Amino acid sequence: MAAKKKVTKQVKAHPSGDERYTSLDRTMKRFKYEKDSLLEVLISAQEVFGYISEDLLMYISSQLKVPMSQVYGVATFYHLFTFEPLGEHNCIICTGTACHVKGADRIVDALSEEFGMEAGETTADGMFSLIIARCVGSCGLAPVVVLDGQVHGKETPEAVNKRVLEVVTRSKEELAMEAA
Amino acid sequence: MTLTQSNTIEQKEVFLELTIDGQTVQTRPGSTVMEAALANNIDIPRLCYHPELSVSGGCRLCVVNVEGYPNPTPSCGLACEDGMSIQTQNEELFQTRREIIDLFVAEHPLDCVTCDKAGSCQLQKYAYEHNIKETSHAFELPRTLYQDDNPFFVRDHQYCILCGRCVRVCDEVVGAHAIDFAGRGFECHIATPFDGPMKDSACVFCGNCVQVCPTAALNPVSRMGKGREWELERIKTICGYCGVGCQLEYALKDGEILYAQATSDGPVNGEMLCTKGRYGWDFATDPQRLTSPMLRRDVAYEMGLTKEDWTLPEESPLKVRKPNIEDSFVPVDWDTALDLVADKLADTVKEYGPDSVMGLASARCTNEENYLFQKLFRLGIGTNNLDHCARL
Amino acid sequence: MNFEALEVVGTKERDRQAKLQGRIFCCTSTACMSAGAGQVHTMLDQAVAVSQSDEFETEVVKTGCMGLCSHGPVVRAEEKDKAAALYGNVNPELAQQIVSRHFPVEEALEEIDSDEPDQSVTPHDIPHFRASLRKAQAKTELDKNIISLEDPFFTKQVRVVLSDTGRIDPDRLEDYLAHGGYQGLAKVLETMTPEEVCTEILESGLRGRGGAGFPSGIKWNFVRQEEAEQKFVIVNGDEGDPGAYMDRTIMEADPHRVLEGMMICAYAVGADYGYLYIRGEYPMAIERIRNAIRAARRHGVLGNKVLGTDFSFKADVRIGAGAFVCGEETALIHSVEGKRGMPRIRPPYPSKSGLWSAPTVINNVETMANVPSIIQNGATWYADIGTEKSKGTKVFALTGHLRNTGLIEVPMGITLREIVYDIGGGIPGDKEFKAAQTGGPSGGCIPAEYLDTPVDYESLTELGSIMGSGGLVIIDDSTTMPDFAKFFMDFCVDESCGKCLPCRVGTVQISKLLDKLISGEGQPEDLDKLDELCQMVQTTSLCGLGQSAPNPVLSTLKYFREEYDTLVQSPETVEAGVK
Amino acid sequence: MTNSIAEIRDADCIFITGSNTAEAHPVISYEVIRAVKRGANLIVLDPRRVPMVEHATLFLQAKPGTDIYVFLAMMHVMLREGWANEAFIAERTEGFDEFKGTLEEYTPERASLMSGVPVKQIEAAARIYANGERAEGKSAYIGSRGHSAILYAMGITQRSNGTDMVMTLANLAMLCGQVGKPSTGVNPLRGQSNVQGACDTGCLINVYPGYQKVTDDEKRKAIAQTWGVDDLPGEVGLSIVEAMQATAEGKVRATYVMGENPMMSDPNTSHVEESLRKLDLLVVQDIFPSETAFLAHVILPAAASLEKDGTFTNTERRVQHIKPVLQAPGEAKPDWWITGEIADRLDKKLGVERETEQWLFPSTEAIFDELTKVTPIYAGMNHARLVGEGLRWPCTDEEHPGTPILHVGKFSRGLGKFSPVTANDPAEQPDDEYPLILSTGRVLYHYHSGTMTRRSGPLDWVQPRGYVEIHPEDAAAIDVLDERAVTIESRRGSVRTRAKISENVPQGTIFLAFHWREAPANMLTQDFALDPVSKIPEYKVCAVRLENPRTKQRSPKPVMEM
Repeated sequence: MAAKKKVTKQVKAHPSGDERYTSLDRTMKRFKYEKDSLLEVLISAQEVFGYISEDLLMYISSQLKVPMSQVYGVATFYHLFTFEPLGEHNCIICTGTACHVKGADRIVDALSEEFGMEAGETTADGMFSLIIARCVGSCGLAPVVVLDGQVHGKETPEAVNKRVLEVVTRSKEELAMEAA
Repeated sequence: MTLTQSNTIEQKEVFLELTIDGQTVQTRPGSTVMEAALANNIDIPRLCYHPELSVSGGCRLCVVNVEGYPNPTPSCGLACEDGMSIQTQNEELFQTRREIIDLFVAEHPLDCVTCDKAGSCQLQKYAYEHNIKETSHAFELPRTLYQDDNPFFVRDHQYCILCGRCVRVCDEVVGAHAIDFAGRGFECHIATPFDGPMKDSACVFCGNCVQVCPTAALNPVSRMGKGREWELERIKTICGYCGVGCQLEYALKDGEILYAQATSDGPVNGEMLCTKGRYGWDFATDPQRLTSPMLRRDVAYEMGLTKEDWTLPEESPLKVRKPNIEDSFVPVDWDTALDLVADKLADTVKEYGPDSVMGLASARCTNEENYLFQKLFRLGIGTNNLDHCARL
Repeated sequence: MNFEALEVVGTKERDRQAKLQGRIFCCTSTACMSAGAGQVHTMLDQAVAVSQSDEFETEVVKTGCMGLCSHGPVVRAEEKDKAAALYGNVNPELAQQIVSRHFPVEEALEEIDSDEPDQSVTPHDIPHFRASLRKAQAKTELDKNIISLEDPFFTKQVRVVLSDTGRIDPDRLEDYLAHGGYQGLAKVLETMTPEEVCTEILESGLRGRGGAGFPSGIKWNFVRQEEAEQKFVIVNGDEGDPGAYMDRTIMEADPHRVLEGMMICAYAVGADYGYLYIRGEYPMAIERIRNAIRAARRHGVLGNKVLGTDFSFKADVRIGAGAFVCGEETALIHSVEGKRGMPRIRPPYPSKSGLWSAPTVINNVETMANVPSIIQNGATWYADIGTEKSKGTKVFALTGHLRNTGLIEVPMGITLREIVYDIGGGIPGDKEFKAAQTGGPSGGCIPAEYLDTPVDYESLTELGSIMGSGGLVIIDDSTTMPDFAKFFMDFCVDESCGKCLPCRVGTVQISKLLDKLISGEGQPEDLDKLDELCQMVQTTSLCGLGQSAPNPVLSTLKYFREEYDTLVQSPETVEAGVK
Repeated sequence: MTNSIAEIRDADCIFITGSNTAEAHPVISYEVIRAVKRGANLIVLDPRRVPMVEHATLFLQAKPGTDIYVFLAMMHVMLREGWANEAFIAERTEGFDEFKGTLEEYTPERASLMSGVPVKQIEAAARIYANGERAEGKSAYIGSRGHSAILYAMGITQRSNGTDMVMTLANLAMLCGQVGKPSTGVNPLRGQSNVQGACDTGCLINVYPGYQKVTDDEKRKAIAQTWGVDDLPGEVGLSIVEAMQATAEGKVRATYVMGENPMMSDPNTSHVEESLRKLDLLVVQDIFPSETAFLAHVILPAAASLEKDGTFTNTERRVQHIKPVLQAPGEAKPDWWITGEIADRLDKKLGVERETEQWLFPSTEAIFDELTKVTPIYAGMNHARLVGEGLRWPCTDEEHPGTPILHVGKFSRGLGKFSPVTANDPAEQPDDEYPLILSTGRVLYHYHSGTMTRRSGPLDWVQPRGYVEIHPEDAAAIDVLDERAVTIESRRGSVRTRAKISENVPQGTIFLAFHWREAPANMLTQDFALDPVSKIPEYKVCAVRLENPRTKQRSPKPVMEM
């Protein structure tokens, strides 16, 4: 590898003992704590934790010996990383060109109106996040939405609203029952 | 600067020849058109380029016409080739640069009348040269953070043009990498981790970012609101701290230092300084400075200069929390003090011989002073009991 | 393992397949999966299992994309010595009918009577399930799902890169070998010098399919001629262009083809390490490529001393984290190095100083996927396809207002009209063709009067658009062009990395001007200003993203000027936006 | 420095030892970092994990005082592996055969045992340094061997065997031929603005200006003639530490201190204070009332360097002009004026009459002109020639362009001499009573005894208080928490400061900067073992223990390793 090998690392596990950190440690170990693996490690952190916290960035910075400002710079550069936890349910609206010409914006508008929030936000009760994606690559099925990981194609604003309301209401009811 | 002079000792001299604005220019292989032009006093407008830093190519102001190239090309990253023909100034380039500056000021306030950097701001200079009075676009300020979180420098992001010189100097020269670009696109800005205070970052407060900043985004705290650039007197000298011998320039107004900076012609340090050199000059005006010769109270009493007898406290001066010099000493005039010293030295030499006198010179005094000091001991007193803090 | 052993594996697999009574191919590409292909596949598997006795003579193959994404899930049934049949919009019930039509339940197998078709995905009750299959045999609903293979959608295509997609199991190296896989690699390692490989690629006329169309042979030669201890090959699979999914499909459907192309390239340039940089949003592609790497390593195709020769090559996957600008070579390199994906000034080009400053070849997935076929069939064969300057085929993701949308591969030089009306089946409803957007946010809009333009690098550039990576969006007259241009501009604003001024600020100003126009507040001089600004951003931006960002605006300004004029003169008559 | 600061950026390998470059010489660290960014290898050998280690390719963390074994073992390895520069040794040096034999016993295994540095690291360092290997990228130089530079500072010299250490580094460079070429050499980084100049101008016990030995009759008499007398004292004088002892014994009766603060900077402060109090006359000439000034009979206010003109000589031998920027406050005067006045008055009191004026100069330029007359290495200089980039000595006549690199083609003494060295351990070793090692040094934001920097608003803002760096294990042993008070005791005294728990120091070693008058490090350091040649006290190693002032727990006896 042309990448420079630097001074041996002082590797120490995260003091919290949180198991998710163990998983992150495995990723870093796989990359031999190379500075160049920063992006891969961040992706893994996003996957494991669901979002990137300050604590997490500091941990990665110290483990990979990458300057903190660089870690912050990289994390804020890529769209993949979110800095707040997502809602219980999330709906990704594809706004790729194909979806756009087939009316993805109307789906976004409808959901925004329904939940009274902008795209990219999470409802105050943490129940639902509305996310915009550049293209999920299922252009043949435009317009496409991804609700809780499930892809739905050839959608209409009404149908999406209905779907989302269903899952959110169900969760709310479950919560209410648990509380009771 | 003669920084790369030493390289040539073992290398064969090879030169390329190219034409810049009709002038035949010789340069070494590997140099850029920008370097060749600047070395020949051909001034190409530039904002993100800095001779001590890697090439960024982000400001696009340094575009030139190259014969055979369809579009204007930035000269900062353009490697010289033998026989190249370059034009750095013409109407088309002027218009292109004008449009670029027009865009720059669409996100940079033109409040030069109250700006501390006015007069040394590069953007202001180019706006003036290209007759941009205001932007022709819709003005919008994407960066508004004002961070005044340390006594060294102020970060006023509204003036930042994202040239990235500060980021590069911090990483490539200082090695601290305390700041980096964060976010992207229009929201891109220069940030410490989490946009937090400078002190929480890896910053070592060397101020080299302030030095290379072409606009008012980074300014020394000490000069804020204290004077306009053209009112300042500038004096170059050598830093009084460590042995590196950096050249620096003090900017003064009414005899008061407003800030210090390095100059590009510093033979040792170029445009770089450290935190002590750049910011550690205010001790000179500290009220505790010694301003007149003084005799210890018991000595003064012996000489009849004070009425009360006094003895030196047994407690070590190191143990006294805030020692006050006036408690133990009385000011006298120079003649009194000098005569007393000469008297007592003469008495000692006469009584105990020259080797009963010891001299401690200073590694912080000039060559002339140290020379004279050792001469005093060797010629005037006649001893080699003469040392200084070289070893400490 | 050496070449012979590898060939034995391929022959064995071919023999096995030849013995089968038939094969059912189920598309499990992302598009079909989201339309329910998962359940369809399970049903096919179960139905085949219960419809036959001890020996399974039919197999169900999970494949990558078959092209007709708008009709997903798509299933293809092949009976021995018979013409294949293709079915679209398949659901589990139809899946039963497909199995029972082509591979009826064997007489000998017992069953019970039942009127109800079994909808359960797993056959809890085999006899009952068999009965339902036998019933399904009689049904004719399936007929309307038959897609004619004689449809121009298929006949107008020429499949080189996609020749095996939809016909092989992407997770099985054996299947790839059975289709002649790794023969190209074997050929170069056994019989060709690196220089000859570069010459072959150069003579084939292959040009980069990522957008700029730089001749790949020249690029490879640059790197080959560099003297360096370490060289790299990077395959760019970070398809950031909204509305395009060619590379994704290739990686999902035929991952070994990409690996093979990459290795031939590595051999040709003298690299021993390669990265596949794949978009994070493509988990399936990542998975399949990783599987392929593992399988290749297991078989000695990857690693030290490839197939017993002196050539060694290691490959690794790097995941892109969502930045369109990383399609630019130098930004991509920074991203692989774990940095912010900001482009740097060129030269030096990556061929001289790329990844970790080592000479580096970067080609996109489609370019690499062309390579094995070129090597196997020869440069002349490839150069015979296409036009004089644009050789070979091009894969397009055909989307928008069309009857048939999906993934197509066409010879260079085909006209837009053929693509839209023959392959795409024309515009649905009573709408008219208005424009075709090629090249995504970096491309331009081509109006109806240029429908007969041949699709090749030069012609598209001449029209103010670009070939791009292969996004081809057809829009009908319900879309207003300034709004459409604004859509792309906003994309570029969002994706600008922020490094260079024209792109960072210029795109924002263009977007603001478009806003002003669309909201009806535009002045006539704003149009000139828009034009000027676009040209300035185009000529002065640092990288390709900024340089091409104004293309959608410029091309719509050029071809649909009247729409902009109307916005300025009588804004009240225009209903902005997508209808 | 044998070489130039600016050359460092082109080096292929940089070997830093006994120097906290990033904090004590930040601007030189910039050059090192530039070199590293271009692909140079950086080797750091230090007991502490100094900031430069972040940029290093190889970090050899030797226990304090054991680095000599590592250097010798590196040379042992070089000879064993054939990495020595045979041609250079044959052409340019002498004494090699004798020297070679002395290295045999210093195997890397032995060095590893003594220093705790793994054998592999010693071998790697030897290979990289000897061959000038790069980590990546192309060398700025043509030739089979890359260019390696050694940078060192007080970590090497402030030792009871400091002279041996310096000679060892010189041997190392000669062995590999890494001297006399750009970006190579043995480069001491000097800590104070004009420490080089103070040495050059003869403020040392054994030499007259220009390093002319006081014992060299011919040269001494030549100087005497220039000064208008027949001869001058020809015996080596007393060094600072020796003088303190002599003062305590009543042999030294008067001391004139110009711009120094021995109460803070000299070892064993209690003893220093005791001595100073005994003087009949203590004159302190300074810009601030320093700790020493409080014991003076007479204090003379001096102008700061910002307020006067003259010349400074930097660590790379560059003589540069300084200019007055500010007005000196009140009655403060430049030191040269004060010294001249004292000398003039002293002559009168002693009844000496001189044929020509020797003391009262109209300007610094006039002093400099006289200086160059008696200082051959400065002979070609004058103030006018120093405008701009200054001049680097030796500069022997008015046509001489100055000397950027020493020993090019030929050593100053002719052939370079290999000096056999035996490894000696530090004078004061930790024991059961004082089980820890104290090392002293600087921090980034402060300078020397803190007189200036602690009066600078911004600098004091960053680091207003002193601290002692303690390894977590050593802190845990006495239950001291981060930021809490801790007492450090040595056989000579004790100081109290707050603990900074850090893994930058190895277990068993603590670090205390000497800037803080509240916690004067030199209360602890020893003054009994000086380097026999240079008379430098051993600041870098002395035995101490820690005490938790709250619980009275003391550093426990060390557990024997192995």
